Amino acid sequence: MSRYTSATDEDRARMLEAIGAASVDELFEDIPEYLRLGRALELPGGLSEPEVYERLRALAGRNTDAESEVSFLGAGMYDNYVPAIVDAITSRSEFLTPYTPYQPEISQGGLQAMFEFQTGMSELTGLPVSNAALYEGPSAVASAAYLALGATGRTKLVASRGLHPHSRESLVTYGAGFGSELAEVPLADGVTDAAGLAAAIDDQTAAVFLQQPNFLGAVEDVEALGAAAKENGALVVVACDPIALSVLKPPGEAGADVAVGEGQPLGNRLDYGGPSFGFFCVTEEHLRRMPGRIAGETTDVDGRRGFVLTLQTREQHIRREKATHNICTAQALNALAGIIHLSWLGKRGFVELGELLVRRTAYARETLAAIDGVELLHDAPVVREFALRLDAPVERVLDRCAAEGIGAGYALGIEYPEYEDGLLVALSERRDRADIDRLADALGRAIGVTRAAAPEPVGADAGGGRVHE
Amino acid sequence: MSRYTSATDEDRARMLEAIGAASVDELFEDIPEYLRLGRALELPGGLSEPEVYERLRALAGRNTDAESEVSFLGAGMYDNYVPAIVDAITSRSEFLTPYTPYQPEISQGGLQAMFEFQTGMSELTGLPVSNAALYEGPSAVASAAYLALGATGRTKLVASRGLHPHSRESLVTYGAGFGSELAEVPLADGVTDAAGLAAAIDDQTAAVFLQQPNFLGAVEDVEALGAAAKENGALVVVACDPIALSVLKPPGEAGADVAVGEGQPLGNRLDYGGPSFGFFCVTEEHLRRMPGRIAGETTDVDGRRGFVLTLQTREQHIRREKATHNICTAQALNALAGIIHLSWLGKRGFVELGELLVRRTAYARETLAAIDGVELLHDAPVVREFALRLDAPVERVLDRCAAEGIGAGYALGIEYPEYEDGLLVALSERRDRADIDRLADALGRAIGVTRAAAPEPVGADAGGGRVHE
Amino acid sequence: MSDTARPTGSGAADGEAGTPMQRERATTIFERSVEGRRAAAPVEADVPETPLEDLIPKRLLRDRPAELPEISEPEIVRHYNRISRRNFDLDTGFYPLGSCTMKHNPRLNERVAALPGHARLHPAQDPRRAQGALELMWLLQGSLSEICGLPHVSLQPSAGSHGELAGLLLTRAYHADRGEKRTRVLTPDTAHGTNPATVTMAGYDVVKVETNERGGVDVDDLRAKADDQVACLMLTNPNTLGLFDENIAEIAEIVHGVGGTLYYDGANLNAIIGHTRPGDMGFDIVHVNLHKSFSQPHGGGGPGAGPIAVSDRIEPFLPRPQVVRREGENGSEPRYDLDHDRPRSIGRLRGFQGNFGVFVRSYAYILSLGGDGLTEASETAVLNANYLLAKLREGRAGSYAPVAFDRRPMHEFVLSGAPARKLLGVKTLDIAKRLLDFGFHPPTVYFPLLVDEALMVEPTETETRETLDAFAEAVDEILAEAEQDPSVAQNAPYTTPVRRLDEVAANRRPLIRQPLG
Amino acid sequence: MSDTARPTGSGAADGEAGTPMQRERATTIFERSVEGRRAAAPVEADVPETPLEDLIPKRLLRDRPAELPEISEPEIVRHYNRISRRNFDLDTGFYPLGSCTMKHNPRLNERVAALPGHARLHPAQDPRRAQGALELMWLLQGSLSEICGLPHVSLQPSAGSHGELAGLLLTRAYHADRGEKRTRVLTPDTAHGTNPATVTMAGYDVVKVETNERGGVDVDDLRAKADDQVACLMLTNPNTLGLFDENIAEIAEIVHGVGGTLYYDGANLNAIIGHTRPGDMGFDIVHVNLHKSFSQPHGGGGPGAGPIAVSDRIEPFLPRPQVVRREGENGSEPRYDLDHDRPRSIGRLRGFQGNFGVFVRSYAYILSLGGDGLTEASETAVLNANYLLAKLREGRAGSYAPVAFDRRPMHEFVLSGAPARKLLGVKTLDIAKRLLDFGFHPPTVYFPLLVDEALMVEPTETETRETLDAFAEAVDEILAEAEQDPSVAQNAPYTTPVRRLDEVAANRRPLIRQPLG
Ligand SMILES: Cc1ncc(COP(=O)(O)O)c(C=O)c1O
Ligand SMILES: Cc1ncc(COP(=O)(O)O)c(C=O)c1O
Repeated sequence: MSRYTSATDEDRARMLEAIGAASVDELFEDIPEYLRLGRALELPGGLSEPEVYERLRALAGRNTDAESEVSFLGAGMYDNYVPAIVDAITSRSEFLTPYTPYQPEISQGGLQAMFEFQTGMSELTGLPVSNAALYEGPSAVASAAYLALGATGRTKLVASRGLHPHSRESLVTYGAGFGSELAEVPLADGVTDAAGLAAAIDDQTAAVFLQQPNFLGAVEDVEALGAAAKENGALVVVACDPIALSVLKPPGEAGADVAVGEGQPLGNRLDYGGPSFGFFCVTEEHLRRMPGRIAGETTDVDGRRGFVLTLQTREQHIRREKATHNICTAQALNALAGIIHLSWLGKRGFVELGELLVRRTAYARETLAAIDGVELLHDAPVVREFALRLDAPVERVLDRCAAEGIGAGYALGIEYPEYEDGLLVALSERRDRADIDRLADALGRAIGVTRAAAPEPVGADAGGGRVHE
Repeated sequence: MSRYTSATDEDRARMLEAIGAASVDELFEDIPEYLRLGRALELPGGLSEPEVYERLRALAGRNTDAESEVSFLGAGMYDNYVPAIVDAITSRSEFLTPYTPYQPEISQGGLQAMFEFQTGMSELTGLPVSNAALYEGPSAVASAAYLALGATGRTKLVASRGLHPHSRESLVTYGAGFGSELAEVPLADGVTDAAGLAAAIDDQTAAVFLQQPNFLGAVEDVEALGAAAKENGALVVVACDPIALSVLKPPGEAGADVAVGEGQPLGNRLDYGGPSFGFFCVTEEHLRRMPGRIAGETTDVDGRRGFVLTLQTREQHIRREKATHNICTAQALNALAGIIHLSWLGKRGFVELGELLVRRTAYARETLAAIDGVELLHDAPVVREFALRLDAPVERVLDRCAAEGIGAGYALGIEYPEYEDGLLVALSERRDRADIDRLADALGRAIGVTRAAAPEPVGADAGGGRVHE
Repeated sequence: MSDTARPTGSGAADGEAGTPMQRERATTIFERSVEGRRAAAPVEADVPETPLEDLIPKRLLRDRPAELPEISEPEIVRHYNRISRRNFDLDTGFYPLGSCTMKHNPRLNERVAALPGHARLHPAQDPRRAQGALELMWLLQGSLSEICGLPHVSLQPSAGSHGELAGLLLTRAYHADRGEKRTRVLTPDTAHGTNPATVTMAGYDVVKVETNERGGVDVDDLRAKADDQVACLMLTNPNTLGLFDENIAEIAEIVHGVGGTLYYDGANLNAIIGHTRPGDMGFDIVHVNLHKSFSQPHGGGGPGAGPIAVSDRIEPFLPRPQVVRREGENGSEPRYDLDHDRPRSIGRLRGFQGNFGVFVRSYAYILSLGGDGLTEASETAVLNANYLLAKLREGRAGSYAPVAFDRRPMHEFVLSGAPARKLLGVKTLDIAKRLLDFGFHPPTVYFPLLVDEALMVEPTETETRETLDAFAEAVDEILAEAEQDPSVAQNAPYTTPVRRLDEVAANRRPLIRQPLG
Repeated sequence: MSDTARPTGSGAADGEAGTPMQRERATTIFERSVEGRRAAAPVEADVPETPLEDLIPKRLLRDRPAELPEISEPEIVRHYNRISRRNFDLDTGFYPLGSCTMKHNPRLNERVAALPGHARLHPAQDPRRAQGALELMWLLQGSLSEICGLPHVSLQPSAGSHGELAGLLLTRAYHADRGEKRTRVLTPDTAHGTNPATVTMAGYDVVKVETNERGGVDVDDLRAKADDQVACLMLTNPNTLGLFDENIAEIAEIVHGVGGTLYYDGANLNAIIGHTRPGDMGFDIVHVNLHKSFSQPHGGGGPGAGPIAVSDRIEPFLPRPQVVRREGENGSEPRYDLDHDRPRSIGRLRGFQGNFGVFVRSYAYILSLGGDGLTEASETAVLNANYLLAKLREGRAGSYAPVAFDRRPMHEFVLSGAPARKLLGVKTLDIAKRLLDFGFHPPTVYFPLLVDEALMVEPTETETRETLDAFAEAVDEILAEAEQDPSVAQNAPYTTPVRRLDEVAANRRPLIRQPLG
């Protein structure tokens, strides 16, 4: 008997008899002999539960996570606090284990949650139509391109350099299939260069891609930037941090046709990058081009209120090659976590969270910028993330901070050669003033020491950081 | 509005109106003015969820737990692996949040689980009657004394010195109320001195208390030891490690009238000592003297099978001062964890676990005894715990091992002055051969160094050990 | 997968029932066992497989394995998942079980209790390596001390009744220390069953004190019974009628006057936190049910914890060990320790340090609410109770189930269903059972004993006004129904996993374990 | 707390229904909102409370807050708890949804995924400080490589369909690298909808290949359609009929012969693990649905993950970054890293490293079963499917819903309900809906498209023989019922939270969010 199965020798014998087969092997006889593996798989394992736990714990112990260091990493995913009720609810087998709700009569819980999620995301983005979530952020951006290409019949895409590098790269990757081209517009003073953007758009432009706040943390003037796109009949697509939408003007009110984004900060843990969810909202106009599942309200034969997957003729399982997207399994559980988190924060709490982040970020920005060897990379308004320039090798500084138990941020040079000296610092409500002060201390010390020291080679195991075991 | 409440200002106003009160304060007017606190409570807090989490995490981080060191601590509680399904099931609100099942029609889940638990404990102990659990081990021992005193009308209790010190102390504490006296019988070669025991028993002895395996890990010959009690009409009470009952003769088959014990190793985490559960099993004869809840099977008006709390006339809420015990809230959830764990181990798995422990313990005992400066404290047969004598100050040795990330065991001198040099080493299935070898290395080194060093004072902060933060 | 026909008309399973629970025929986990199946995989044997008989003499070993279930993991999960749906729970609906304080159980508390530094901390760990746990206990002690108005706290007792026992053993030790031996303990007739049961276990005789017409202690009766044989008076205040005894100062004087101790049963503490304190009322010993006022989930009958707070004169006798804080020298950090060296202590009531996991949850709760939050929680609890009573009174309950003592209650109140029984032939039990069909957990019934057909209602602070309204309406509807046809309630419930059960048969021929093999 | 009368006769709510679910009228969380209520307490403001407009220009700020619910925490918990009971789930009952591999979801996997070292690891953490995560990914890659028989793995795709897209983009890159541009992709008519949808998204045209009388690819048709414009053939093997295509070697030869790639849709991998491998069959690219064969819970529609395994010639084009292992020098530990320097890569398909949490669960699953366990799991999956088919055949399904292709299936099989429709007037949909009343999740219906009234049944290996028997009996009973009175099935279900829903109305006037304020 294998793990999690029930068939005993006696079961097997009785079942084979009912089947009319002499052996289990006989059931595999359609596989030609020459294709049989003919040996055992060479895999580790067959371990008991405590042993598996121990192995995985040991691996986990070799990571420096946000529980074991004071982390200011952001760059698209954030260490927001996931309320305990999110875990309690999403771990209920009733939500954890069902498939996509193909049988609505026995899937009302999941379908209603999708409907609620759609309502919540629609409120955040200021757009009337939301789906029940896509995989995650950057692929949702690429999916917005697919919609725009279809809607406009055009082939050109224009993206701000403030759009997350992963999103820009996804636009290129998917673009190979879509047959689209991507032009990039540079940043000026931290925000998208308005003139450059206007110049890049023409009547073959299907869509313009902005990010709010952009990768450097700066708040963009979506309305102003979008004007040129509107004039040229191109769609305005805005990728947003949903937490920032607690205080920022909703993209739908700033003229966006599509608002997408990485949903992780809503109720989802970091998980080294996934699973989370991508949200996707549009104007009424694009309803029937939407990718992914959409739950809709209806009634049953007895007049009872109920929910179903609706507008399924958009989808692959009905429309096949004519579908608006190929997505099937999405991220329903993660979206559920999102709407639970939003409900828990509530109307007031969500705003309070946004305001706290803006204020602490202002404090952090000011405090860090006052350090000798640190200056602001831009002074555009920010919500919860901002960029600095360091007068010392960034990676070396980060290593020193890590050795003090502080994840000081993200080295911008990894994705932006023009900001080789750049450091991106992000906050969540879990980082308080004392943490910021600790960061300031550590950063100041690290810069001082690094500037003083002769250039030292960074070895492969200058891992630093506290690692729990 | 306070945390977790719903009453808004408007709610309050409307509710007060319905009540006919002018203010909430008016509702408290029965409390005489001079008894009013008249100031705010001086308590920390009013913190948000992430802040509370952070405070508690910081406190937890200052403990050296069995996740952060390789622990060989036992002495009554054991680091057995709690299967993941135990958490998954016991955290379901349907099990986690109800009260004691006073309304059986809507408490069948909990009642059936109790019935299953009783069946499981009855199988383990070999006694036909089990209750649905008491608080924990030592207080269950004291409760056995109460039963024995009532059943025999006698006042003397005799306990082996192999009975857990906490159990012996509880017998004394409760005994002040019961009006009983306790005599103690020493150990000889690690086990209860049979002659001493026989000598201590007379016709005023209500019960004899043994532990299986005893505090030093040694397997007692319950049958032989119990004979003298039987002859004198005293009850034989055996406190057992339930895991050891996977391989040892069930106390019920060895003549015990009552089998009790600490249930923690069955499905309950260490939790610095609780909550866990105490089990309590007896012969038919004592059914109506049982303490605590008992679930029984019956049928409803439609003939459907169902479960109820039964024999309630034993209990305080019915019988008041004539009750067999005062217990009310017990440890139902912990007992549920116990029966889930037992079902998961299953008939074969439970025996395999016991056998593994016996064998690994034999290996560990042999390996450690081979170290220079270590010898066996006794050579009686053992299941999962054994006692050594060290030729070096035990506390100093433990500190050194802790500094290497090893919890080498329990210093017997804490409770047994006669074993000032004693170390009690316990295993669970989570400690494998490699861990044992690591312990052997560390112990050998620690003894060597400690013997060599001049006596050094152990300061208050020689905490050592890895602590995760 | 049942053995009877399924409903086929939509009317046959009207969906609006309040308790949509699992209604299959019960099957136990033992009955699901099939020989040869298993869930757990064995841990790898990495040491010699010596025959067991070579390590332990055969006569000390089992001849046959315990008959545990043989079943795969998925089937265990399904089994318990399914039977879990045969339970009503607080996270599904209103649970106004009087005296039980069924308030919201925050999941944050579960999260912090599960941190490995708490959950996997061995109770015999050297205190120097358990500083966080000891500090947490010390902080909780301090919080409970402030709330109770008494300077010393022991966290050891495992539940309220355990705390009561501790209290009487402390009383005995206190008197013994003064060379006195007393024989009686007074309890009012409204007392919870654990009070008299504890008295007996602690070796005292129970003497009942009468209740006066305002629902409080009959002070004259108390005075008459208070003599030098009285060791203690055990009291709940507000009492189990939900009424605050205004004479508490006088009562304390009488008991102290004869040299007795005053014990506070803290089950109703949720009514008064931040408003008044047992210590200030004159109590010597208090137990606190952390599973009531401090949000530890009830778990279907535990775990809980019943810490006690005591006055200076009781302190020397507190259970052993005590958590102590030793101030650091020369500005170093304070250290926490377990103090066993307490020569006058009554000793241990249990193993190790108590239900630590419960302490973590309750301390997290206290940190979440803070002093003001706790005070407001009590206010809202009292507001909710008074509002619910007002709402019930507006309806038929006003005449069929009036409040037992016509005073403003605190956090709970007790109705008497005597008129309903008399006028409608419907007993309190019937009302309770019919409430199940409406999706409510019923109030506590037939307690306190002195109220005829008692219904004891405690809504707690975490319920909404709408829920209270709905409950009041349900009670009204049930009584309206009973006016038309009392048999509806008399035969209720109808929609539950099982209907009324034959408890008499269960008692007469107890079947308390699965017969196997 | 409903607004209609409650059942009062025991018959009125016959308890033996299979799906004892919550049947209240649906109320959304937004409808439960009451102005001024809240759950979360604000985090303490520890920095100056500068007006927001001083930090961000007013025109970039919101004028009004998002209309999120105002509701207390206990009420949120109750809301989701109650609606959760309106879902059928795998932990409650049998879920033989064909093509979806609804096998047991071990809770161990959830436990290890939740360890802070995994759950709170930031994806932008320096690889030197994420060695455990990278090693885990590297180990999982190795395991999938061994299982698929292909040397290289990318874990990046987020689900099967994402893997498919990756596969076609890889194909495009591969051909482009060789200076070729091809326009067509072949898919059999049994293909899952994601296959053709992916083809379009990847910029190709779909060409359908016929199915032969044994349910496999019509090799002649394939040969006729395979030309130098064909970029790829996408295949599932066993296919969606649950049948293994014995001609796979020939098929591979044909496709490779015209220079196309062969893509393996791994949805049915659970049938063959340890018996045969896609790589050995000649496939170039394989996706693996970790949420099917490797026990990631489905979550009501995700998350999943769709890693791909590829041959050497495809490897240069794999998505970026790749996890690599660099052997340590002079005996030091190996180091793991993310390799971005892949000039011919198709680039990123998404952010960061993929659905890492899913990787943890699946790797834990692989470690639990090991090679032998996985092989046996596939055997048992196939055994269970064959047994269930045999059982169904013994009953009325044998005549009313015979198997579509009369061959021994692998892990799943497809029945055709055409005779039932013709002879009884009962459609596959009706049978499916009626199964709900028996407490079973129905099989997949109306897929694959080429089978008339298809019922696609996949029991998986984690079900017991008794469950399979009960399901076969239920189908038989439903057909027996239909012989008597087809309207019973035609109007089913009856016992579910809602009955058949008006999907047409939902499509015609889409109400897809709560109208607010
Ligand atoms: C008034 C009163 N006193 C004492 C107790 C006993 O408390 P515990 O159940 O914690 O032992 C209860 C519990 O129901 C109670 O309501
Ligand atoms: C045969 C087949 N192919 C592809 C897919 C798509 O996989 P996913 O849902 O992971 O995108 C499925 C899933 O239902 C499937 O059954």
